[in-house]
Amino acid sequence: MKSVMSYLGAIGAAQREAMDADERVIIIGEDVEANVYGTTGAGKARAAEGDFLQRYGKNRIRNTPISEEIIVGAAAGAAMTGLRPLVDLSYSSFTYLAMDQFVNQIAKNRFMFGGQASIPVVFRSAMFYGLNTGAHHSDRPYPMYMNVPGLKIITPASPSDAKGLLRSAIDCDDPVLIFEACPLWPMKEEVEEDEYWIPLGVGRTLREGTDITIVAISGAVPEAVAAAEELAKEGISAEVFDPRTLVPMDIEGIIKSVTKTGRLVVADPAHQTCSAASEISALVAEHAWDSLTAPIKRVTTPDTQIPFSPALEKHLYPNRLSIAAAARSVLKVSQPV
Amino acid sequence: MKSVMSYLGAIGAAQREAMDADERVIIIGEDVEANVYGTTGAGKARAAEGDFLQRYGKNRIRNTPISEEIIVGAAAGAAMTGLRPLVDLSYSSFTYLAMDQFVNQIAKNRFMFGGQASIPVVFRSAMFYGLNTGAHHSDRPYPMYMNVPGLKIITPASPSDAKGLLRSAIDCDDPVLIFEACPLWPMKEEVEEDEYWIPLGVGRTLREGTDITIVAISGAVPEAVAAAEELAKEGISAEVFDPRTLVPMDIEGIIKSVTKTGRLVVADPAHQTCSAASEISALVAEHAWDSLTAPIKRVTTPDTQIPFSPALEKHLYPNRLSIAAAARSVLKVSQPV
Amino acid sequence: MSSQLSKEFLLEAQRRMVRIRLFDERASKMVKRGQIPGTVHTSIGQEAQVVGACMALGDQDYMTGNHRSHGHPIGKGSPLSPLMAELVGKATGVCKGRGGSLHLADFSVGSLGESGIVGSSIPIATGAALSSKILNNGKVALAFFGDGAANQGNLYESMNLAGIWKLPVIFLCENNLYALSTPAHTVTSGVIASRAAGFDIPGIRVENGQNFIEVFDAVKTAVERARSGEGPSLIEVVTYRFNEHSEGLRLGVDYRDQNEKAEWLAKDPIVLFRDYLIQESIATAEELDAIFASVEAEVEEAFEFSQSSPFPDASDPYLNLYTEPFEVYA
Amino acid sequence: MSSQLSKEFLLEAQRRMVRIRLFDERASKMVKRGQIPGTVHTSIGQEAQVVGACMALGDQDYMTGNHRSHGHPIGKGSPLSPLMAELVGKATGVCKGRGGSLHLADFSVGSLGESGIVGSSIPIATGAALSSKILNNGKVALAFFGDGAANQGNLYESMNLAGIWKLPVIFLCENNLYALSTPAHTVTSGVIASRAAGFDIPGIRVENGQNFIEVFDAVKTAVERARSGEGPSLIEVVTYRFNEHSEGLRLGVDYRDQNEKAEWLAKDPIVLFRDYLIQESIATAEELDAIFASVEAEVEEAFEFSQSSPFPDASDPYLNLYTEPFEVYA
Ligand SMILES: Cc1ncc(C[n+]2csc(CCOP(=O)(O)OP(=O)(O)O)c2C)c(N)n1
Ligand SMILES: Cc1ncc(C[n+]2csc(CCOP(=O)(O)OP(=O)(O)O)c2C)c(N)n1
Ligand SMILES: [Mg+2]
Ligand SMILES: [Mg+2]
Repeated sequence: MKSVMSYLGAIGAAQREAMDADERVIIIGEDVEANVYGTTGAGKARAAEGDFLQRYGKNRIRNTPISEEIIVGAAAGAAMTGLRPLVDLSYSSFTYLAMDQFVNQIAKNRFMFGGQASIPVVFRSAMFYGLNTGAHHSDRPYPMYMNVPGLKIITPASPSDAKGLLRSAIDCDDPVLIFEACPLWPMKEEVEEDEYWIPLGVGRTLREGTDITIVAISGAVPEAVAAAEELAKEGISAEVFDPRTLVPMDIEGIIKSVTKTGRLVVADPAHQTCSAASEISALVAEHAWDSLTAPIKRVTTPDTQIPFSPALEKHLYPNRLSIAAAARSVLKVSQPV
Repeated sequence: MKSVMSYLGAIGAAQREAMDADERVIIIGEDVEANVYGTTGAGKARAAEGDFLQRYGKNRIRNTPISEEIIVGAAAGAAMTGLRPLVDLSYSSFTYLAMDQFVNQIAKNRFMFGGQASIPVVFRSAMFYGLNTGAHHSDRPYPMYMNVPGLKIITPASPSDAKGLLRSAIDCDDPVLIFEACPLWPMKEEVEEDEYWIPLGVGRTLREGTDITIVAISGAVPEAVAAAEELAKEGISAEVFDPRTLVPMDIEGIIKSVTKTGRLVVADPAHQTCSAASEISALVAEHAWDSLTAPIKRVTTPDTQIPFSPALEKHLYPNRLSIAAAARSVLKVSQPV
Repeated sequence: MSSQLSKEFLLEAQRRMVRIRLFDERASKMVKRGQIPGTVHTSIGQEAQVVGACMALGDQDYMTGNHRSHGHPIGKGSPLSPLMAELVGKATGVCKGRGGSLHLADFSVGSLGESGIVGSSIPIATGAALSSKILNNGKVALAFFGDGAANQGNLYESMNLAGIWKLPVIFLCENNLYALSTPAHTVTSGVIASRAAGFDIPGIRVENGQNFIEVFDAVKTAVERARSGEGPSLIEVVTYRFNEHSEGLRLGVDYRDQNEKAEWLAKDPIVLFRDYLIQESIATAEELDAIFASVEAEVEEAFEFSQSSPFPDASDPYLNLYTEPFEVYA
Repeated sequence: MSSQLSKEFLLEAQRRMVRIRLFDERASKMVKRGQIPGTVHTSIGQEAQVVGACMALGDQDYMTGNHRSHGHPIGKGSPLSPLMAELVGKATGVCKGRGGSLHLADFSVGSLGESGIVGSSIPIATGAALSSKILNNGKVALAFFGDGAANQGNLYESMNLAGIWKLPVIFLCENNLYALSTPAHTVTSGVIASRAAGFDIPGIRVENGQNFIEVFDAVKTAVERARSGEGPSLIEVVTYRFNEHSEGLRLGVDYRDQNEKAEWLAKDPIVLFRDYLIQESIATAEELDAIFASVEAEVEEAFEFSQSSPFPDASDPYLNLYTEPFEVYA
């Protein structure tokens, strides 16, 4: 059965499912008892079934001190010894405080110890960009983590993907980081109420097209779809592809599309340098060069910090206008007046 | 006047010059008093002129506790209030402990405060890869920092570049991270003894060529030169270009070379995904696509962690063989037997 | 120490407390009306703790803070208009609209930066104290942070470094009993002030943080200690925030007890200080009313300024990112 | 407590201390001969502190450590051959040659990982204690770290978390007076053990860390406390490393005083414990010599194993990176 869920509701639903299914799943994070960010009691569950604290109790819903390094490190240690923690780090900009634990322990321990450890742990964090929350709250740092082998990274861009991917992440025996774009949180759609799993590493074609491929990531996905709709009116047929997970990355899906269209624009809300867009561009320039008929264009956030002022912020991120403009420039079509 | 210096000696010389020139330059780090890593008393200075502690005293040579977060943060605070700290973080794998200070304070403060702060501080760290020092000591994390606007990043690959670039970094009013590849530390050459400065953002052509451009970074530079020499014997003329600084990046230099050769291999000891190589590939695929006559190939370290065993480690990094092989494959020339 | 304070000084203290109160009340309204994007975190109820600490510092001394970000600079003497313009995101803002609430600084009064990242500015203050020590310029640095931030590891690294190097820094913990929805006692093992002893530095707990004089005296002692080369101090001030964690935030749960709230609301630091000044015959009700009225006018002026100022020019997104800009391939 | 210890137990303690000594001496030689790539950090001189702590734990209990990385697993009962093979980088190594010295683990004895990053494994031990608490399986976790690591902030975050949640974890600081070339007293403000009080947990300083029984007793008390649900402890053991920080390291300066060194060398934990066992008539010199001889044989066997074992197969650089590998485009 399907019902309408917001992205945030879907995240809550996946968490509830996983906690019901497996006692070893616990939630750790700041202010998770009070459900401050709306994910530990989300969807229709809160009113109807009580919030997570009531459902699962204090032993499994663990309100922590503001100590990101130990939250992350303790979750890793717990995951190495029998639990399956789901860690709520709230804002993505707070993950840096625990970077040593991410890179030196979580990403390395299994490999370094010859497979003795497995570390089934999920870290949720939200990217509040575009909401005038200032430079300390607007980061989109997934590219930094993509450079760290041993982590899996997912960036669902719809409620259905959020539910199915988060569930797979929780059931996965490897550490997974999920980056949620807050501009997507209110997004609603029909979502399957039963349990389902979307495998990591399989992208999704949102719209078929023949002239150009637009690979879009996270919050750029709905913008890319809107751009494609706009382009369609101009007679340009754009295919929109969302890799959904960045590690593993569905490169075959991307190459398949580029092989068909011969042109590529990558829309990625991260800072440009060493972004996911850069990686996708490099992969295509290496493995699908023969199919390309035009330069690859990245539509990213410029390499600057995020200003607070509403007059300055919004237009920095990839949007339907900038994505469509990039597509036109790749196609050497001039902008309609 | 020139004299033969090792890379490490050149680092020491630049530090000594800068400390002599400006009282506000201080050195902070673990075990810097005892000159454990050989840079605070390096070159011929140690025997002849005493080490840094004797020269500059305890007020300016500051042996710290093992507390990377406060070392980095305090250096930033000191830089915001009149000092010009030079921070020795020893291994690059230790920088993660201070990631919050790097990203949220050092990179953001000047922008966020509307230009009220400037943060003249340099962070040195060494990448001990290829030396069987295990996964906790072999990282090459500059790509992660390249994704953070507000930082400048340099990766000198010769003693002369090390001296001139480090000196510019110290004299720069912005925060600069310098990543030193330890395999380069013993490298020796004639270096100018007088003061000189190499501007950030200007690359260097190590070898001219017409068939293919090899852009090489850090420890991959001498390997690329060796590969080019090997290729020359096979009648292939490879141009070798070292951007020397990653932020700012000398894209014009790269494009100029690719415009001439039409082909590009990028050799970068970092992990492949979201590497500097990915960025350079993406830049060329975007801005010099019309000049390209073949796919762009990256020669990087595979996306795995670094194993300790000498049987496993060395061949993971770009070397003359893998770089030459990549060049041949781009040129569709089969490997010589 | 308090006995040596001049009338002028005491009235200035009250003026700054009233400034914080009225500025924050106005900002709160503006958030609700959509005149400020995002949110603000007010210092309402904590004015004595803020101003007591700031006025124990000299004008040249340094300070860092946190997301509760306007009280501190106002306490240190910042003019209100550029602050208000900053909250609205205007070009005339103290950070040219780039910082906004939570992320602002006013170097003109020694404010080196409030930080949206909890605990992250503590090392900055420690570093400012290091430069003061090395340059021997006699400045003291003070780091404001909350009871929540007191569990970030960098505080202990900072106390240790400042302890061994005898840095002139004061770690000032604003213990308002909660970190967002989380009661301090549920996430804090032991007493915050007592954590100083293990680092061989004084740890003082000011139980009555609603009283300007008590806070001022404790911080003043620490400032003198720092200035004379004896090193850092940790001061925990017990206080209470009267408003929600941030303006406009609605939590489904009531994490603060109604009685507790009522008890604390009765300990309004501005009222307490007013009563004290009158009782001690230091000032008359009229004088204090006049201060209130003039601050009201200041806040009104700041509001007008924030409204009439232009938004910043969006043409250069890289402005001030580096001191030496470079060409970017976008 | 020590009075209850059986002869068998005490001889096993001596056996493990001798194992560490002879294993590390051999490893040191191997480094000098180029038979071990990189370097190793020995626990020579610290055997009582290591074994005293490990033997206070049960076989099922957890442990994390640091770069001084073989002493801990040997103390916890690890067989020597896979350890030695690991140091050489062989396929038969306890981590299949992927870890090497500084970065190894032996899950079979509860060793969850030594860490080359100073302080970085303290949160892992804390997390293991959390799972023990939630799964209610009665296990205790112990984190070994040095006096240098005691200045990493995550120790304080860990003590706080363990304090409020009453986690069964022991923070064991091996204070060997130096962190590399740096004397602890020059970088440590206050006494490490006394830092526990601020987090409302016991802080014990074992002054005579060369004495097995004293270390054992202190840790045993903490283990019992942890196991009975009373929470964490911090134990600082004062000891000394007899060798250089790492084998083969040559520093131009002599940062350790010759008299100090001589005094400590006279406090050899293995000699002291041998004398004690003989004096108390617990064991004869012959019995102890036999232990020594049998450990010599073990170490020789481990060496032979490390030499005769094959290097790992280099064909899959991704082996064990993930539990579910995926295709990589290289
Ligand atoms: C590193 C980090 N973690 C979490 C947050 C989210 N957050 C913002 S304020 C706050 C509570 C802070 O409490 P406290 O330090 O006591 O200050 P108060 O708000 O009570 O003044 C939290 C959890 C943050 N901004 N930074
Ligand atoms: C985070 C980090 N910083 C610095 C180092 C370099 N380093 C390795 S061991 C060491 C000294 C450690 O001293 P201590 O903790 O006292 O342990 P000991 O070696 O004395 O047993 C240092 C500085 C490191 N490995 N990790
Ligand atoms: Mg608080
Ligand atoms: Mg030590």
